[in-house]
Amino acid sequence: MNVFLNTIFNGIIAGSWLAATAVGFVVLWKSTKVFNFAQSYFMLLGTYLFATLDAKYAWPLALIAAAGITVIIAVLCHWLFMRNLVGASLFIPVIATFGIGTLLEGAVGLFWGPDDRQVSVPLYNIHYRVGDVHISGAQLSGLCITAVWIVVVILFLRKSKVGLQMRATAENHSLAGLAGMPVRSILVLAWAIAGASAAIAGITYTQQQGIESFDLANVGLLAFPAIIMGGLESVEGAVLGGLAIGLVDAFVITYWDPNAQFAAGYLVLFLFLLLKPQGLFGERVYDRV
Amino acid sequence: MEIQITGNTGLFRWRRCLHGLAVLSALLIATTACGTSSNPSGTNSANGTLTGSAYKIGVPCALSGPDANQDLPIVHGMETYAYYANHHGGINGHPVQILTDDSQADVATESADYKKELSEGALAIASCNSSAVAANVSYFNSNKVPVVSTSTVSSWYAPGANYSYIFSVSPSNEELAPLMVAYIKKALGANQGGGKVARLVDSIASAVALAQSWSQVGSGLSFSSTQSIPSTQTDYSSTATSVLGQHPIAMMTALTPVQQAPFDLALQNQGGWTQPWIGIFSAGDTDLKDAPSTYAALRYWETPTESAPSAKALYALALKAGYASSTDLESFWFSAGWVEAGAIITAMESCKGTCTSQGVDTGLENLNSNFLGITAQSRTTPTNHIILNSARVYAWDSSTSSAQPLSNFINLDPAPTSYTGKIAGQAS
Amino acid sequence: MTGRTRGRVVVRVEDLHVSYGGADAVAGLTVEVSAGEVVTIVGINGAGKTSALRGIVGFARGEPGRVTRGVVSVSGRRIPPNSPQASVRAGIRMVPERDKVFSSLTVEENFLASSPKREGRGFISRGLELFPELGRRRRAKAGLLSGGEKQMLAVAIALAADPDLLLVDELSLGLAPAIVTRLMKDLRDRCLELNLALLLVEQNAVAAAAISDRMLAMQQGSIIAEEQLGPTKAAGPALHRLLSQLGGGVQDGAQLPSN
Amino acid sequence: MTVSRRGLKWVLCVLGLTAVVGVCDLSLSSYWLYTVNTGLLLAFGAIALTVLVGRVGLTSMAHVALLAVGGASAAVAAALVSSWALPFGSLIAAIAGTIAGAVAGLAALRLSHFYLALSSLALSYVVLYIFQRVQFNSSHSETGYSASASNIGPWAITGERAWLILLAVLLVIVVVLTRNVLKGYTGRAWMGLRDREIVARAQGINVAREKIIAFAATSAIVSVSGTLSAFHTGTVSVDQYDLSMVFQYYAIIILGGLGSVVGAVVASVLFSVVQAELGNVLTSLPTSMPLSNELSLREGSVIDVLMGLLIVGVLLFSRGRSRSFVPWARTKISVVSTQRFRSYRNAGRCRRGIGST
Repeated sequence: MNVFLNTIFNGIIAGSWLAATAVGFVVLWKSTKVFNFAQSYFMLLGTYLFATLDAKYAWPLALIAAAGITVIIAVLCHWLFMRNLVGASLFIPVIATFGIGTLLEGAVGLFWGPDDRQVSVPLYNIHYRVGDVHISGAQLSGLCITAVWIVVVILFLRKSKVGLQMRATAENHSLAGLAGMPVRSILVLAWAIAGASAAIAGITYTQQQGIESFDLANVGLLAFPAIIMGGLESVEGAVLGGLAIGLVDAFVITYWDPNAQFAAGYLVLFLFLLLKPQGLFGERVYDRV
Repeated sequence: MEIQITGNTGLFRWRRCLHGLAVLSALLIATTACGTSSNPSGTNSANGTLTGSAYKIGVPCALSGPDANQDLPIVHGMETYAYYANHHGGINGHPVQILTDDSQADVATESADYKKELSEGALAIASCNSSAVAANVSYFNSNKVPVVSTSTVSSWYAPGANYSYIFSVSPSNEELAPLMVAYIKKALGANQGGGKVARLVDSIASAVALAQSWSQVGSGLSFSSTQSIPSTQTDYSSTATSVLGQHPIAMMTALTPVQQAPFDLALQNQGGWTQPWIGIFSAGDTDLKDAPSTYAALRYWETPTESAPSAKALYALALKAGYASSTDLESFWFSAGWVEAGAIITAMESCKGTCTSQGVDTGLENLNSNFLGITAQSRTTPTNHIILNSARVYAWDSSTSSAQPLSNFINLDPAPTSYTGKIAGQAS
Repeated sequence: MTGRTRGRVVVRVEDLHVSYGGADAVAGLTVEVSAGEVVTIVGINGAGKTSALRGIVGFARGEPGRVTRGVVSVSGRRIPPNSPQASVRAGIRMVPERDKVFSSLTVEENFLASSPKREGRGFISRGLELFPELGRRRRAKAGLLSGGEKQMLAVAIALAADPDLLLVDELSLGLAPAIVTRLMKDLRDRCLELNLALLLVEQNAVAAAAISDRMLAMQQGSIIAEEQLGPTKAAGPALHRLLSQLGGGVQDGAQLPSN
Repeated sequence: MTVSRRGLKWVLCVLGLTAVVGVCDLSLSSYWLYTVNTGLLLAFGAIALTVLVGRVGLTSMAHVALLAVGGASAAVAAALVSSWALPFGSLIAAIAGTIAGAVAGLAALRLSHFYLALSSLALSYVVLYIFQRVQFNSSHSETGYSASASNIGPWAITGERAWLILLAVLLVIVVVLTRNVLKGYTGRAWMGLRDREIVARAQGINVAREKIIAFAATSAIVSVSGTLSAFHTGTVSVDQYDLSMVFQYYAIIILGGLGSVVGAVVASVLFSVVQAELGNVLTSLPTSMPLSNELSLREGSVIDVLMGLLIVGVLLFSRGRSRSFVPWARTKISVVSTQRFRSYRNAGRCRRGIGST
């Protein structure tokens, strides 16, 4: 087997779910200016929901249902908490997301307990061998699901009128209101997309692990390097950032030290913050002075 | 200006509420000062035959959070033991009572829990966290508290001046390593040619230490570099890739289920694993397929209002745990708890206030006569590989005045043929 | 377009109060604007002109200001306070003072985003025929437009929505005088043509006077004087009277016609 | 003036509490003293964070790393000079913490808000990884390094009572020093930074210098508290340093009131006491109550839930005062930096040196 090629493939797989969660994060950031530290806890929530539903129903059904419930809870968080913090100084909402994250972690721990749950692995018996690269059914399905979701989100933002209004609202809430855009429902929509992305990312990740555990909350923190690398403002950037960090991850694990993967990922983040804070695809500022 | 700055949020805008909080905390202090001890889950001394005062065992382990999947089974084992003992006349008529506290795998919290449980009348402590025990050695010594730990710190076996109150129920790394090496050689059988033995461990300190203490495999074999897998690892395929890339002819792992399952999966995805493979598991580990049912049973039982059927179910489990066979998957992670509980009970019994290692070790011998089936266990991975779980109990041998393994507590020798395929009666 | 009859009162604002948490920025504004009429509010900085316009539209949640009292009714129907969406639905559009376009969107996208439900291309073409020169820049990012073009775009969007009442805040701000007069004239023509009510807020009283039917002087949040501006001849003295009410505070006093 | 009087009142309140608990009331178990001590140890970090976030308007998630640094220096000190372990360890910690803080401060010159938080998070990951590498390749990998020799020359700090007195004294020193600094020029400069960096710059405040000072000082405090708690628990092991500790500190400073030093102290002790007592309350819940079993078992999760609700709740509660887009409403704002909601893009542009409008 060819270690190098396999590592690249593994990196892409890891990158796919990182990208998915990063996309949700960026959409939320752009339209609400909330830097959501709770994103990985939404992943956790979605995954536990999935594990529960997965025991009863077919996994695609469980996936959709789990994502749906996560969306509802994300929207609730917006409705109960974040909505009322709009306009507070920038870091207040961030601290609030700390709170939401802790709340979610606690709630999951309380209702589901600490046991690790086994989830059904899709296409368990299928693996392909493309040249020297091994591809499992789970990886394939994960790749497809995340890819489809990302494409859907991007197309929605690019083509649909609501997506356009979302971008407009992201730039200027007051003007959007004056132009008669449904600003409130747009914010809700942003949270919904964020929640769904988190759930989908978490679930596809878990399906490739075959087991779901509490540490997912920490795992999700790898999305931040991806987001910063992509430049926080650009969905496409988030996707590329996710893939890049996934590759870094895979190579660190294969060739260096599995314990260093977080240190490595965040080292990348740190370098970007210092050298290129606007990231690879940071927003260009269209303003004539 | 400054008034406003300090004045607008939190406590200072809460001056009314603060009084409330103060009252609340005062109330809380009062409640404990009055000595209302927590009503621990899993004490059912409702049995009329039990006279004497309850033997209380403090069990500060992680009941919630990421580490709980390691510690819970120990707690369950202890509680099962208490249940079992209390339904068999207790310890000389004394009911056994387990005081659980959620240490959240945090040393400071667990240290506080020790003190709390002792203030609640605990006679002994069963710990899940070797760092916490290490941090409190002097405290245990000064208070003469017998402490039983699942840790693998070898220096704790031979009762020395420092560790006279600390007893471990699992084998030390140094003793385990040669056994495993011997086991691998045996498993490899004829083809003992040159080659690498892959070595994977959980990134928790004790597992890493375990790996470090593994000596040379010998006879042309050598270890590949140790890979310690953090439980938060995002990508197990890469680990599998790098392991398979080294083309090892055998593998030794000390992983948790959270790491084991995805690793197995990843191995399978990349062509699978057919060579000998030894896995050492912490007490917490269990076959994932069985976990839900077992936990369900225990959960029922933990509810203080215990309904007849669930009690029956648990009694059955307890019996099963008492007479575990070496291929019984559920039994092992009861047994770890049972060993601890048994060790502690007998320790307390022979201690009676002035606890000495001598007393506890004779206690362990009693334990030996009381218990069967505390032994190395095997489980099958999702890819049908036999993983050997290993656990041993040491006892004080007064003749050689040294720590000796209790002979019938070790079983490291299933037939090499059982490395591939399934065990009989093993659902896969 | 719609059956707006010339001279019928379109919007009636009664006793409007706007507050930013402290003292009222607008304390009891009462004004009527009828179809085809152009009314201008002048006043020194911080007099509350902008707040008055924003108050008429209302503030969204999370925005600093609040309408604390008063009623705004469009052709009889009173609209709920503090809900820009409702105001827009009721036919009020506003061109704010700055940040009047979405810089990161193209001209077309600006139109599209601000278009009402079930309206898209038609909206764009309608807007572009109001200011044909925007057509050339339709693919350009709005942030890269000149100040005049931005203003045109904003006005075009507002007009294309065919509102009953159009509020324009500081049309002249930061624009070359030539462009200002031209924009003003265009705006005036469009209003007469579409027969809609126009409420301006201006620093440049002279330029505004050229197109306004009525002019209100605002100070410390309330209207202190009002003048009908007839044909240009009478306009001069009237304007003078009005501005003198405001005291020397208006720099435009210097530019008063000397006749 | 009134503030300082109120502050003194609080200091006395805390002192009185500790005095009562520690000295007079001998009936209290060492468990209680331990709980209070844990709270006091939390207080150091909380003070540092509340000053940094509430007064300087900077953010940090580096507490874990700094505590680890403190722990490491405790281990080193215990190994080298057991007789003077405590002061020596604290000294090393202070120096190391100052350096680390200065580095973080350099990042703060370029970054703000969550960018800053993320950079400090990165710092934490790197430090913890190095720590892990060192420990796991040492002979101490299993139980961590021992830090039991908590000696100050002839005196050995043993027993919770001794610790209580030591911590109370140190804490009062830190509180008084911090309050004086905050009242002095530096404090005003920091608040200037927090409220409007541009203006502060215009007023001739050396922004870079002040930021670095703020980071260095607070980091030093945190590291020293790391040393103290290492000696208090008696061992130093990398797996004790969990990144989620940061959230705990944020919960505390939110409860105490952002920017309020004494509030942080009170909140820390309260936090520790409640956390310790929660178990008993939960286990004594009526079993008829839904979830009572889970509640009584999963104390940690319950604490998380409460912490989360606390953070969000207090923020919403104090929201009325902290809402503002507009400059002239700024004076009303009580919490952290008062950057306008939409003006982030401008801030971003400044940061990127593209030049602001």
